[in-house]
Amino acid sequence: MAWIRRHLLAIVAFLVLFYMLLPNMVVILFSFNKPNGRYNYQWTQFSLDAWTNPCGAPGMCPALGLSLQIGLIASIVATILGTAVAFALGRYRFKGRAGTNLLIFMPMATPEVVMGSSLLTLFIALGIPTGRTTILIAHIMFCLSFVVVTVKARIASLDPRLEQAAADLFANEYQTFTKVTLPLVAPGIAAGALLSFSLSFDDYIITNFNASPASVTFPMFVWGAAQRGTPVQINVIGTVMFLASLAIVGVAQLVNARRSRVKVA
Amino acid sequence: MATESSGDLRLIDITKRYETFTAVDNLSLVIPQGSFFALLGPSGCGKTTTLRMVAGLEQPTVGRILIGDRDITDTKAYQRNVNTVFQSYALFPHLSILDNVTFGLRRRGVSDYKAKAMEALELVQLAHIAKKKPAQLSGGMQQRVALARAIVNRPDVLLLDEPLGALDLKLRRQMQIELKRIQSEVGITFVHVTHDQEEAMTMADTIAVMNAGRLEQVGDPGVLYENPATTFVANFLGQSNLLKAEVVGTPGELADLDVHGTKLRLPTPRLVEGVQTMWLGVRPEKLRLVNGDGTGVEDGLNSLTGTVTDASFTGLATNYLVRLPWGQELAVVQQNDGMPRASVGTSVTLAWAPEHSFALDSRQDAHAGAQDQADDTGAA
Amino acid sequence: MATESSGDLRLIDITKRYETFTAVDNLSLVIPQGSFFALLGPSGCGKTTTLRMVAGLEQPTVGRILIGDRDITDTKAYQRNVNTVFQSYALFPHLSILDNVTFGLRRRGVSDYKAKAMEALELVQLAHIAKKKPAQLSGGMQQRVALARAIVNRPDVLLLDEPLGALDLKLRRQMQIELKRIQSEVGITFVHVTHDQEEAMTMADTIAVMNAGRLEQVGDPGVLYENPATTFVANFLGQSNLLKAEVVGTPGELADLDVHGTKLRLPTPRLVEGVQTMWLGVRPEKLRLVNGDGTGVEDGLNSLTGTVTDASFTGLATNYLVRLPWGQELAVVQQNDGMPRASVGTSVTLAWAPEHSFALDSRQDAHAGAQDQADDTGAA
Amino acid sequence: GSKGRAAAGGGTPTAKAAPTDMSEQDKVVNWSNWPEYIDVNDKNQTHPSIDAFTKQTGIKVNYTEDYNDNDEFYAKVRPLLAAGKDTGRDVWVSTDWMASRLIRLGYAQKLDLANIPNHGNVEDSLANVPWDPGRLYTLPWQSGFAGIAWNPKATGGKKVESVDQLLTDPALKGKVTLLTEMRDTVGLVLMAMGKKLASFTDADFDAAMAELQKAKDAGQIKGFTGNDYTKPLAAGDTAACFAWTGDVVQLKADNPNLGYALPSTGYTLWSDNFVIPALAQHKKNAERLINYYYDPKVMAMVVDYVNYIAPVKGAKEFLVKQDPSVAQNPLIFPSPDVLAHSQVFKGLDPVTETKYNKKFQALISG
Amino acid sequence: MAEIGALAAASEHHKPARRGRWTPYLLLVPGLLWLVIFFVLPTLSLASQSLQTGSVDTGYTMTWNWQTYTEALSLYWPQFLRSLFYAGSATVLALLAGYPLAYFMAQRAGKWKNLLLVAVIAPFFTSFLIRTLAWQIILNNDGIVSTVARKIHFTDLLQFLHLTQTNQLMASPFAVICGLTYNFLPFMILPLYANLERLDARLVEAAGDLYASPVQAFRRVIWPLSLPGVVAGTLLTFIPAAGDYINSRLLGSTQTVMIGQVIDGQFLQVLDYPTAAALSFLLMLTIVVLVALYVRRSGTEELV
Ligand SMILES: Nc1ncnc2c1ncn2[C@@H]1O[C@H](COP(=O)(O)OP(=O)(O)OP(=O)(O)O)[C@@H](O)[C@H]1O
Ligand SMILES: Nc1ncnc2c1ncn2[C@@H]1O[C@H](COP(=O)(O)OP(=O)(O)OP(=O)(O)O)[C@@H](O)[C@H]1O
Ligand SMILES: NCCCCNCCCN
Ligand SMILES: [Mg+2]
Ligand SMILES: [Mg+2]
Repeated sequence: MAWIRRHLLAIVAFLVLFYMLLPNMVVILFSFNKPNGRYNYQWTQFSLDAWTNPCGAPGMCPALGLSLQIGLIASIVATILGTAVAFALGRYRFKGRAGTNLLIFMPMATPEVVMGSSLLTLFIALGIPTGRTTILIAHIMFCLSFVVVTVKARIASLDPRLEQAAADLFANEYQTFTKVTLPLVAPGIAAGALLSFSLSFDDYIITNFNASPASVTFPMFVWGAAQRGTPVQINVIGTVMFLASLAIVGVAQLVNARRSRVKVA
Repeated sequence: MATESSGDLRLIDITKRYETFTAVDNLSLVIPQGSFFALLGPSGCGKTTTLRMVAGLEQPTVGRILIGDRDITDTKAYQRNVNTVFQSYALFPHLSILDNVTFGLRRRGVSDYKAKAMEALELVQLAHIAKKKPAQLSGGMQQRVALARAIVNRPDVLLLDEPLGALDLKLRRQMQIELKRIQSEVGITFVHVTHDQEEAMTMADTIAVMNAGRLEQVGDPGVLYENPATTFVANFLGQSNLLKAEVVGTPGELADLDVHGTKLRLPTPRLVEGVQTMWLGVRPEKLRLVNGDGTGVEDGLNSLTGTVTDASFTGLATNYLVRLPWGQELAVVQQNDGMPRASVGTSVTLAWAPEHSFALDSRQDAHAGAQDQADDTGAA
Repeated sequence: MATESSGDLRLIDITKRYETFTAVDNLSLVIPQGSFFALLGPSGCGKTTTLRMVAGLEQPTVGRILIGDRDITDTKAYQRNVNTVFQSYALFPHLSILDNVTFGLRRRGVSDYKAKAMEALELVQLAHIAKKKPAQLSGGMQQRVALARAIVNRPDVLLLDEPLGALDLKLRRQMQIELKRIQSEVGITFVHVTHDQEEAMTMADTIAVMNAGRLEQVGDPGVLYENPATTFVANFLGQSNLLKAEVVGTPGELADLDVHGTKLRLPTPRLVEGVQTMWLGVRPEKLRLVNGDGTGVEDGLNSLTGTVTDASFTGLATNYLVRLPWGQELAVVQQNDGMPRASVGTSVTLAWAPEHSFALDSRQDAHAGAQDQADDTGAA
Repeated sequence: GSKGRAAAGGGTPTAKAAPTDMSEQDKVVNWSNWPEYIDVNDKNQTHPSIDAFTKQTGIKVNYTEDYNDNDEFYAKVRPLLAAGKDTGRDVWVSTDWMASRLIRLGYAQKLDLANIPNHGNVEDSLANVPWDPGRLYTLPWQSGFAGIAWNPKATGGKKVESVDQLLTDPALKGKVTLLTEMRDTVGLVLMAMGKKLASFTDADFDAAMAELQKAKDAGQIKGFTGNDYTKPLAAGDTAACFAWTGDVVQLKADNPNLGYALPSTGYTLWSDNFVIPALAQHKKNAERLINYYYDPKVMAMVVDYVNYIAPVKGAKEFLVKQDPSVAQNPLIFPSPDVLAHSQVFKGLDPVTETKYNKKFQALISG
Repeated sequence: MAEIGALAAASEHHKPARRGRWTPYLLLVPGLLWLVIFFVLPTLSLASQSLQTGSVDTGYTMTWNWQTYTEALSLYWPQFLRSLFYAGSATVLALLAGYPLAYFMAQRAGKWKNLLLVAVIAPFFTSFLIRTLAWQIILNNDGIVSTVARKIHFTDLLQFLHLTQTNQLMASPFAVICGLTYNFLPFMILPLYANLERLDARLVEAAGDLYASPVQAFRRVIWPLSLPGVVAGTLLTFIPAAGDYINSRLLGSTQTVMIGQVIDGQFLQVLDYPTAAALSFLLMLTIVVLVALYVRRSGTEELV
């Protein structure tokens, strides 16, 4: 009992963590299922079928490809645009700062249905057909704010004296930017890009408003599949994504940890 | 490209105004090539601003800055042959120590940058950690890297803005010796900003004391210490006891002064011209504690009698406070060289040679410079 | 609830082990009620750990802690009548100064907490800024708030962990006086940890010097300084010149020692028992610089002859290095009391009274405690 | 003002054909259909009839089961149709009333009957519908009934055979789903109230809606679904529901305990129809596909699997030959008696349709 | 990815320098233009749409038809309130669950810290739809969870609280809130973590030193200091949760329909654009007002 009281915080923390990871466990488990019929909701039998034939579910791999493609383009564009805005906000004093900040904040304070539907309203009004392009436009739009906030925070934590030191050491404005500022802000930019990718890759609500039947993203495929019976392959993809992100985030953390460990030393 | 021409650093009538505030006020200075120059003054007096103008990180509102005959006032920071060692070191955290040190050389296209950098690192005895990142080093080591990073460029002038401020006492003393050694080895002009008067006095050839954006006094450390020109310098550089004195006559080499009824003397040339009432200044270590009855006082010495109100042992010395009959307390320092100490409450006589005192215009504030630094009633 | 019982603070055979590392090693100490006690030692020697065990923030692995007769070893931090002034101040940034100071009182349900807090703020002369937030204050002011916040609880013991470490020199000296004044006013037991030996010596009634988790010496500042028990204390507390000496005879009150062929003397009781070869120690300020030919040396004094290799003016005093014939350099400090100074290169005689030197076992490392603090070749 | 205007705005209900039909260059046809609406080889999840078509004609069929619900599908393709853009589909399968709307708005292309020689095989009863006289735009794919299905695991072994029971039995509370298909859901309730689907009034409609609202407010109804009712039904998360006949028969293959009932009060009869949308890129291939399925032998193969009613003459004969047991299946071979108890929802003019839709949508999406 | 926490730390420490008069605008233009065209304009378009009358097939005209708003509200206010209630509950639950975990990671985890952080962030990258579908399996009527919940009378408790109407977990308010909590938990944890990591542990010790028991230390020191993280986390959870309909669609019933679902249906099924637009606009307005009030009350304006 005393042991429990002493470790109460750890126990609660691990319960919460369990809660967070439980669905992933289920996804992994059911990627090895051999369902009885078209619905993969009950454990029937162990099988590697889905793993050996991951693209066996018709339409899934193209959807996955489209999502990856959109995620990539959207995060690159959003990162470029957002980083520029973040630099303007973090590095310059200019008229309209407050307005800019508000404009950046608003998309984050707007529910996805509203953003998705309003964009659709615009596209309808302008007679722009929905599809890959409209999805991209939407994704870049909602990723932008997250990039700005992430990069801006990094810029704000940047010691201005480092740039002065560069100037003092004969670096002109351009060299100062490329040799000192950019490398130092890079982790923030990378974080913004990663965040964008995950937001884009995962988005269903906004995408569904602005997609066309010809542009089915992975989440849309999952949604559709959920209506008519999810193929086991979806769990395979879910598992791969989970493991890949574990690896990526893990490596990133390791690098970070090494850096900060050094700092502590 | 910075030119290789060198010479004295000259600030001519420099003023720097920020919106409403004048940080540096009509400052003129000549800093001889190759000298170790210290800039001293209370917080906010404009030391950093002055350095930043020399570095080119700030533009003077008025005035010119020259190195030798070359006017660099309008030259950009990266075009000046001037380098800075920042108080915070400002090492690039993403670059290795070696890359930090080669940074300036590579910007200027020096070809054998690596060899030069290693040489500089050897000078600061850090060649063995060239591959590490700044975060892996201790404060003292980072300090030395910052120094190497600046020195490797052989600038005309090296600016040091409280480079030792963040180090602890012992490390600080050690780095002072190091800095001094390096300066004499490389022969570059050092302009050193510090809060620590002892540091300034032990290291510098010349000290400039600044106050509120203006220059108070410039000169050899000994001269500044023994003969301060203002009450500010007297109080800021070490401690001074200032006694209100009235000139009563100048019979010869020594002038007669009346201090609360006691006759004291001062070499006549030291009197402040055209002023009758003045501050008679004497440093705590110049006062000798003698028996209360004044019997031990040699002829020709000034003396005053009072009561010891505080004695505190600091190891090397003992600090006393002695209250004079009119209530003023004088600070007295006596080296613990084995002479008997006075204890609190006993009556003592303080004696000193007339030539160990100085005079200042009594219209100046007797406390200027004393509170200044300790004044922390405003926000940090 | 903390009880109001009070008394001496006693640490009995305290050991604190972290996994593999022993931070405090079998330490026993008695700190008399109402005393100002200083804990001194190099970085990492276990000072903070000791304090934290007293505060209840850390549990000793072995040993008991008592205040008066009350064993508080197993009492929780918030139940001990002990308060701490942290080096970082650890003021609550979200609370006003007043709320910071009332914090402890309110936790204990004291009813007139506001009046008491204002009283404490007046004690540290900050009553006028009670409504401000910590971030609006300078370092010195924050320091005083931290002090008020602790003192207002009238703890049995007040622990101060380098409370002045972050302040600059002048402010530090001023705060030292303030602290001392407050301690004598409130009469609480102060346990003060510091890196600054001068601070410890001026402030404390008793000093304990720690090294690597163990106690080196405890005693009156003057005794520790004049008669260190180990080379560590000799070097750590101020500076010492240690000369290798051989006892050649103990004719009477004074023993005869041979130091590199020169005969020097030392009061016989000071000899280390049972040891033939020892370190003869003498403090830099005890050495008197006399003419090179030794003519001015009074009878009965020890004397050595050497050459001045360095002289540095610090205002108050001048520090010299004098090289002896066998290559050893002695540090000499001479107060700038107006006596003529020796210049570098001249030959001088150093003289001191035999009773101003001490002896230590020569099997101890002559450099113990000297490098210790300045060593920064490892990462900080 | 918004420019979101239908092509029909101009009043010319003729769907645009693609500028050039890509059928010859591009041997594909893109077909959107409802789930569980085609034959499946359970071993490898392929569609034998489609594979045979490809083998025969060299035309690849991109078969997508993304038609879950008429309204939802319409909402998906409407912006494209309205904007005069290709929908990416060459043919899909819409229920009668939706097919009627598509023709009315000029979103459906006229069939080139020359490409569909099997056109004449359409069942006589379906050859002339009011909204497409002579079947110039559409041809039926399958017909079927909407009735009630249940999973005994979730009902506690209970059968659910009437609409009343479905809407009120406390044992089913919170475990009932109804269809988002207004004509089926409201139709079943209207019939249970004794109304005729060909002649009910607005007041009857409102009464049926009130009935549904009551059940919903009581927490009886878990949800309104398109064709996606099947998974929870099979899983037992849904105890009982309105369902389309063939679906349940297919589900029974995996889960024989599932129950199915055509309520004695009546049930809806409907057809889903091939529609070739405006601007379809492979119209000719689509017509070849339709023609292919109008071969009675092929249709028999499909019907044998999906268990709906074949609209193609002669299919039954083949089926009986192939698999005599299905001849007994009243769902595939509804007896006249079974047919007599089925009803067809009356045609609605656009204004009434909008009015009913709005009320029904408020019910299901609120 | 803990940079999400940057939201909490986005206050500006360094006053930006003033350089180049045109550079900032050049940097801003592309990004802001994007937002103006694809966020502001659509929002205005939405506002305009909400006041038009007509139908998809006949086109719309602007008639300043405010009635759409009153009609939409009178029809759908329950879904509105429900959304706010579910989102609010999920936010509170996420805070209750996320705080201990974030605190543990930030202050107690030691060398496990990074591993835990990875575990928290990784699911974030796994399609949330897939994970939400997994909840269907977990809460499934015959599942272990449901069986246990019935056995320990947890379902009865839920029924008493009106969080389910039957003895099952699925298709209930409970399932929806549980899913919302789950889905937005990382958005709560990361800002909290970022904040708590910077919490000076010495302040907690100081509180203990000043006689605060652990509970008091939490209430008087840790909690107030973590408020910026709490505010950032609750906003990042509440805002998207209020507009979400995935969870209510996949885990709920007709009794749990949220406003996002209504908007989605009105847009994509009913094709009643004015009503849909009016509802969207109302939702946005509600959230902006709530956020503004909340941020003001919690005194962390500098957050945005
Ligand atoms: N950018 C600025 N805008 C307005 N005032 C400024 C600016 N920079 C400096 N100042 C003011 O100029 C004065 C001089 O500042 P400076 O940094 O030169 O002082 P300093 O002598 O270096 O002080 P310290 O010893 O504390 O470093 C200060 O009062 C400061 O507030
Ligand atoms: N939690 C811990 N785990 C392991 N070792 C520790 C821990 N806390 C302290 N130590 C070690 O114990 C030794 C004593 O630490 P302590 O903080 O008491 O030193 P200190 O005398 O206060 O030093 P300083 O003057 O630098 O503050 C150090 O070597 C330190 O590394
Ligand atoms: N699985 C195929 C179901 C087809 C249902 N068609 C809808 C008809 C609506 N009345
Ligand atoms: Mg400065
Ligand atoms: Mg310590």
